[in-house]
Amino acid sequence: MPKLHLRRVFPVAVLALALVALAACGGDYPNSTFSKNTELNEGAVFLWDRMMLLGTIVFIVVETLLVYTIFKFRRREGGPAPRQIQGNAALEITWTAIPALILVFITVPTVRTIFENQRKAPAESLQVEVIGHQWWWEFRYPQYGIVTANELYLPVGKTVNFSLRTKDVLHSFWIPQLGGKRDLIANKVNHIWFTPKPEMDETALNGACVEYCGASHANMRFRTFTVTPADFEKWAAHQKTVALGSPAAAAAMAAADSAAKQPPIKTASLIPASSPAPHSASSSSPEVWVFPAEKMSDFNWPKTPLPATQFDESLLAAGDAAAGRALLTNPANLGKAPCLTCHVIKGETNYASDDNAKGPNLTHVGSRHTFAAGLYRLDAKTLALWIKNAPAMKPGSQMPTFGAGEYNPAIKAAVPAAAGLDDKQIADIVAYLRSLK
Amino acid sequence: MSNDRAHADHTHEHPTWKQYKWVALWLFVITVIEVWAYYIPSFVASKAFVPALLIMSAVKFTVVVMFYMHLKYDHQIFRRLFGGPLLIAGATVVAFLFLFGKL
Amino acid sequence: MASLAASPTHASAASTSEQTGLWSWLTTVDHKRIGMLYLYTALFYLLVGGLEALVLRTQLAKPNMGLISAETYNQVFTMHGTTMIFLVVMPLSAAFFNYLIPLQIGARDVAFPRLNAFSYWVYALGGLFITLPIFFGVAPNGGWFGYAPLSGPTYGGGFNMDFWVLGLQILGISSLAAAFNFITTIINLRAPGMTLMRMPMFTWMSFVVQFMVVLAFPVVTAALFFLQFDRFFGTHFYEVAAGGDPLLWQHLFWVFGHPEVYILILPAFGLVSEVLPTHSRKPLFGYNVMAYSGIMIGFLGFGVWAHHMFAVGMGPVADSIFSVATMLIGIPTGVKIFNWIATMYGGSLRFPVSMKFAIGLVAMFTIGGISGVMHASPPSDLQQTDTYFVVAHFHYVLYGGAMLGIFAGLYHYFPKITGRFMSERLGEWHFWLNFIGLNLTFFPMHFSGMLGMPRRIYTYDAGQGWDLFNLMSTSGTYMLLIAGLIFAYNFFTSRRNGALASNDPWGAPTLEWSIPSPPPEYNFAQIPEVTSRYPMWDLKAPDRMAGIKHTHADAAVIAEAHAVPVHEETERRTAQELGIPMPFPTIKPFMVALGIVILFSGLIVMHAGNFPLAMATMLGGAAFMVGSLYAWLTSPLE
Amino acid sequence: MSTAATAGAHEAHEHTHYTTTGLHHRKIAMWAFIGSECMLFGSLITTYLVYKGRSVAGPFPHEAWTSPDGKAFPAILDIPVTSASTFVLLMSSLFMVLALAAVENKGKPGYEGRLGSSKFWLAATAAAGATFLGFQAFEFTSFVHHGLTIKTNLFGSSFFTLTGFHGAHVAVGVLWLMTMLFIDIKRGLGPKDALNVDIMALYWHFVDVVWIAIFTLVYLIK
Ligand code: HEA
Ligand code: HEA
Ligand code: HEC
Ligand code: CUA
Ligand SMILES: [Cu+2]
Repeated sequence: MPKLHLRRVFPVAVLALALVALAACGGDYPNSTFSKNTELNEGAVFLWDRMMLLGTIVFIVVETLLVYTIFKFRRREGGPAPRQIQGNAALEITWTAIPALILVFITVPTVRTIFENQRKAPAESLQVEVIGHQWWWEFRYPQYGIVTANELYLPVGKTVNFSLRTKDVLHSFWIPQLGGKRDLIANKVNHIWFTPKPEMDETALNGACVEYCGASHANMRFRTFTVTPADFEKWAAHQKTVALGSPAAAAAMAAADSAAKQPPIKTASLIPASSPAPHSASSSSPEVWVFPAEKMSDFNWPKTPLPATQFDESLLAAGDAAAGRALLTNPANLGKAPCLTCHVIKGETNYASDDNAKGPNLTHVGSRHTFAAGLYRLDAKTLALWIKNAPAMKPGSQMPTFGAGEYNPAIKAAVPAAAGLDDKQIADIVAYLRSLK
Repeated sequence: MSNDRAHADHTHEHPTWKQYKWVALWLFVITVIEVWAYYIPSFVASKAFVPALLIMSAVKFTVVVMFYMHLKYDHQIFRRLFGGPLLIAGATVVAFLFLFGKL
Repeated sequence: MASLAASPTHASAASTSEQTGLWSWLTTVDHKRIGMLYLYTALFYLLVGGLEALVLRTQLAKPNMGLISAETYNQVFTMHGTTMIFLVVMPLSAAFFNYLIPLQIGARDVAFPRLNAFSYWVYALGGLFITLPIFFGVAPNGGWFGYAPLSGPTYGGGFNMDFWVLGLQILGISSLAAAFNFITTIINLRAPGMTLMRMPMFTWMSFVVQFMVVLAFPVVTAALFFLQFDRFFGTHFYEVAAGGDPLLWQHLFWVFGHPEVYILILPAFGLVSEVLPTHSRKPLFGYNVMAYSGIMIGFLGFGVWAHHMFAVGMGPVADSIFSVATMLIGIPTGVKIFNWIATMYGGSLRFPVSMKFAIGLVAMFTIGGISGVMHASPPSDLQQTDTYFVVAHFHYVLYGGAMLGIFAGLYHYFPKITGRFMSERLGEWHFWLNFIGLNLTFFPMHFSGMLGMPRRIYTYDAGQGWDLFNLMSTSGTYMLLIAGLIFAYNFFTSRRNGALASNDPWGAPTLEWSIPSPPPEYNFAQIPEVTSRYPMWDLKAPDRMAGIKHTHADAAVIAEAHAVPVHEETERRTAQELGIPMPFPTIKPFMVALGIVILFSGLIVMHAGNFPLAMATMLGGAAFMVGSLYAWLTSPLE
Repeated sequence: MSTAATAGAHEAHEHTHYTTTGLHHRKIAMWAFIGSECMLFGSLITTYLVYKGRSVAGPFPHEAWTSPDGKAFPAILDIPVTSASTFVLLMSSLFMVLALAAVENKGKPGYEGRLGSSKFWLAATAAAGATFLGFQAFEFTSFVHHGLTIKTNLFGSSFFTLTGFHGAHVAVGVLWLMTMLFIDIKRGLGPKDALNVDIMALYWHFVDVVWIAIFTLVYLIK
């Protein structure tokens, strides 16, 4: 066996580390924490840079001393016996004092930044409520009366004040590109605020849950779209109405004026909607505006492999939205398609309210790009597979299996063929959901 | 704590019978005052109530530890074994009360 | 009192205590054999924990891998953390406490030999209790810090976390009992002349650690009791619906959890402080400061726990206080680092494998320490917490610190323990593969973390910029496995076939090297008289010790020792021949431990819904425990 | 955990062996154990205090409460009764020191008769401890009758756990005292047993001291 020498290995190790560092600078890192996209993260990056500098100096000093000592004082046979030094007060005081001094340069800006970040958010901020669920995100805009899920729209140049809470266990809300995270804690409302820089318009970002929350913690992701204020208003104006554009929803549209009369969605809002919504709900249907798909980058599109679940795809093209709507909304079908006991679709007869719905609000599900907490691309086939057997696509998912004969891994039982939905019915439901723009 | 064999524990003096009884009397009297204070609504409402009670129980605590547990007379090692943890425990309790908004 | 030189020495590597066989191991109260039990058990769990890491890393090698399910992954990472901390590093440290502390302070055994056996058996049985469920797919799955309410009955139903809650309670009993034992041992069984400021640095660091155990474990015990009551008796400590506060768990856990990390590292620091001076032929630089900095680290360690909770929104004042307090720990730790380097500086360095590992600790721990300080700045930590950057930090301090230090200690003390050397050649391989492997595994995690990869995820999507780093980490892990296997081979073959070692193969300065390798069961035929921090150098290298002040009394003892010619005894005497009373072997500590574990198992049965059987198990376990305890307490020690 | 402390008994015949400080192993271990118990009770008391006033439903310690369905619950804590039991426990500490003095000074002048009898004082201490436990049993049952169990609310959970842990410590102490009394009756305790009694006394006083804190923090401060 070759005798390895420090002399030979050390440079190799250093080289390897340097290579890693190089690799880190070269690639495409869509979730980098080093961006300066918000004032919040500017503070963090400033501290990081300073600590990185000081840390590197400390590292180099220590390792250089170490390596120098190792080489300089290797034992030579017959060499003189080393001087027996017990210690040296001056030296020891020095290497106590210097680190203490270094720390002053870290603690002072740290404390300053802490107090800066945790000031009260400006009063005119956009309020967003983030509610964590096992394992998806609910987003509410109390100033607009919007309840949505898994896709977050933020206007650039405007401070967003998030208030965070959870329906069950702890989660943590994080968009790496925009700044540090904040935990969602039961029996507590947390806050974090920041302002996306204007140059962030038309940007799509990934976010994630970063507090371990059970089986599908890894699958609790979300998308954030930072858009111009004008686009944001367009989006919001549309989102707060009932869904548009689908022939089947036409009936619901007829009730559009009654929607205006309807009291705004009852949400146990944490933030009083003090400032009136910029656009009051109108019966005239605003145009549909969603973040343009072509502006999304490759990393925004989920690549989660699809499950082995079979689906007769030819049915999808022929999906009948009206029939799908009937399945969902006709109380007679509640046994087979109890969707509205867990989901809310504004404008339809709901059995659940926004505050006790177990699943995401589906009012505008057709206008989303991804679903199931950013795990899948929202297209007809994937949606069909989901309705057929959600737990097979997302471990532990609280959405039950509906496909006739499908095996539900969560409860280790198959759905009786008669009780489940067949592929045709699912295709109809998909058509309806997709029409909910 | 160099060579601590010099003061082995049989050399120390003990508290006496008389002290024991005085201590008991003190404990009794302070307890009576504590309970009495509890029944004076105006005192309970005053700012002094909580500190007064805390001080009284701290005195009782100390008296028992010093005399009944003869820490006052015993080897200093015991004082450290007890005092250190007590300090850290006390600090931790205070820190918790602060963190949970009770202070 | 006799001088060191007069104590019998012995060159053969034959095992000291002649009794072998299972029964002798079950009943032993000899601190050295108990140390060996700890060592073997913990090395076994190192393999288990390492294989768990291997599973984790293989699943993460590439995006969207399907090697194991989410649920399995969650169980494996929870068990990996729990195993490595409670069943590997703490017990490996305990192995050294047991084996070395009495030898280093010149004692024949620990203060309470049977309590010592008890500690081991509680650990061994508790380890099984918490590990076996993985074979039934019901291993703990709430993460190693079991955050409520996910660990509570509402969201953590099933048996998984039951095993965790109860298992940690059991292991806590073991650690606490051992801590009381070692505190007493170190205070009360030091040989004449060994003042606290003459104790070997390993004993010093162990002393600090015992106090940390004594203070930290009761807190997690209380926290676990609450959780246990919630799970089994319907209380509401962490139940959200009743107003319970999940942050209470977090605070209580970390009041324990942070000191715990120093409980893991300080023994390794102690070992390194033995190895470096020996192979530098120089005394430890700044002994006093090294001791005080250890105390300082231990003390400060109790005031920084909330740095694990910067994301929970404690408010700016608390954030600032905990941030500054945390950073302060960097100062005493830095002192240690620099003093180690100064110990080597100007020395005459030799590089056996133990020395390489010791230097490895100095080099690698520094990296982990610096990333620790980066965590300590909340605005920056909010970008790091719960990402792989944290995983990188704590593996640098745990693997690059604690494990490397322990390996240094193993190579260093192997000749003392077995009378034989480990192969240096294989050791070199072990070291270099470890050194490269650990950097390859954990360095890229800094990048994946800062580039947005959360921890505790069983899978991640492609295209997030993490693929390369994960692949590197995974390949590094395989390198570590190979290193580990080489080590295991070396360890087992050297025990029987290694080159023979003398009493003092390294020319080390402390008492344990004055007695035969392996030591006789009574350790010291005569309790030695300690003349300075480096009693062995006083005798063997008087010129080296010339500059060191000795009291007149000490000088006289040394002079007397030099007057007596050193005689090697060929025949090893037994304790009986020497008239040294030895404690009787006894099975009772094992039985008490067994009773405790049975008692706890009853609660699992209760959760299974069989109340009568549960009561029977618990009462049976309790009766067995109390009966054995009574028998123990009424039978004489020796 | 008390096993850890008691396991020391008979562990070493220290007097025949060399010790560094001349102190007894077991006494050192006992003080270390007591130090550790400070952290345990510190955590339990803290939890009680943190959850004070956080219960979402009554009954409450110091205020009366009417449940949503109209049932009235009085304030739970009964200060007079607890004051009495506190007094009993305090006095038990006096008995304990007298028992220790009696053992240490067996046969010396001034220690004749009942007041110098270790049996008498050990029995008195055990009896006082048992009385305290009796009070606690009474207290617990009456709370349950008033609608407060360990499952009722945060107050119930933290209160019963804290005082229950303390009660368990008292119970262990009473058993220990009775064992010692049993030995005293069987063979008589003398100065050579002083260490064993001393260690037990340390434990007992510590349990008393914890109650001093609990009584003020839990019962008296509103
Ligand atoms: C052996 C174990 C060990 C050790 C010794 C340490 C040491 C330190 N740790 Fe670490 N830590 C862990 C184990 C350990 N840690 C674990 C397991 C976790 C994660 C738990 C979990 O979430 O699962 C963790 C997490 C953790 C966090 C929380 C991160 C998060 O979750 O967001 C923080 C935050 O402050 C932190 C800080 C520190 C600091 C400041 C030190 C300091 O003690 C380091 C001091 C050392 C040095 C600084 C280097 C040497 C000094 C010099 C050369 C002098 C000059 C230096 C300067 C001036 C900077 N650690
Ligand atoms: C001392 C503690 C310790 C040690 C040594 C290690 C060692 C390793 N850990 Fe550890 N790890 C933790 C403590 C530790 N870990 C903790 C506390 C967590 C957090 C858990 C949580 O989040 O709850 C964690 C989490 C954790 C994660 C994150 C999981 C996640 O968040 O999803 C990962 C991922 O890569 C990982 C990898 C590794 C690897 C590759 C090693 C390697 O270094 C392992 C190498 C070792 C071997 C391959 C075994 C070699 C075999 C031998 C030496 C045989 C000897 C045997 C005989 C002589 C019989 N660990
Ligand atoms: C028991 C409650 C429940 C019922 C009934 C239910 N769902 Fe769900 N649904 C959920 C939950 C919970 C989720 C979130 C799952 C996740 O992402 O982990 C969900 C998610 C979804 C999503 C994805 C939404 C998004 O934006 O991520 C769609 C679409 C959906 N459900 C459709 C349906 C349809 C159609 C039906 C009826 C056939 C139905 N659900 C019935 C609970 C339910
Ligand atoms: Cu939600 Cu992790
Ligand atoms: Cu920490």
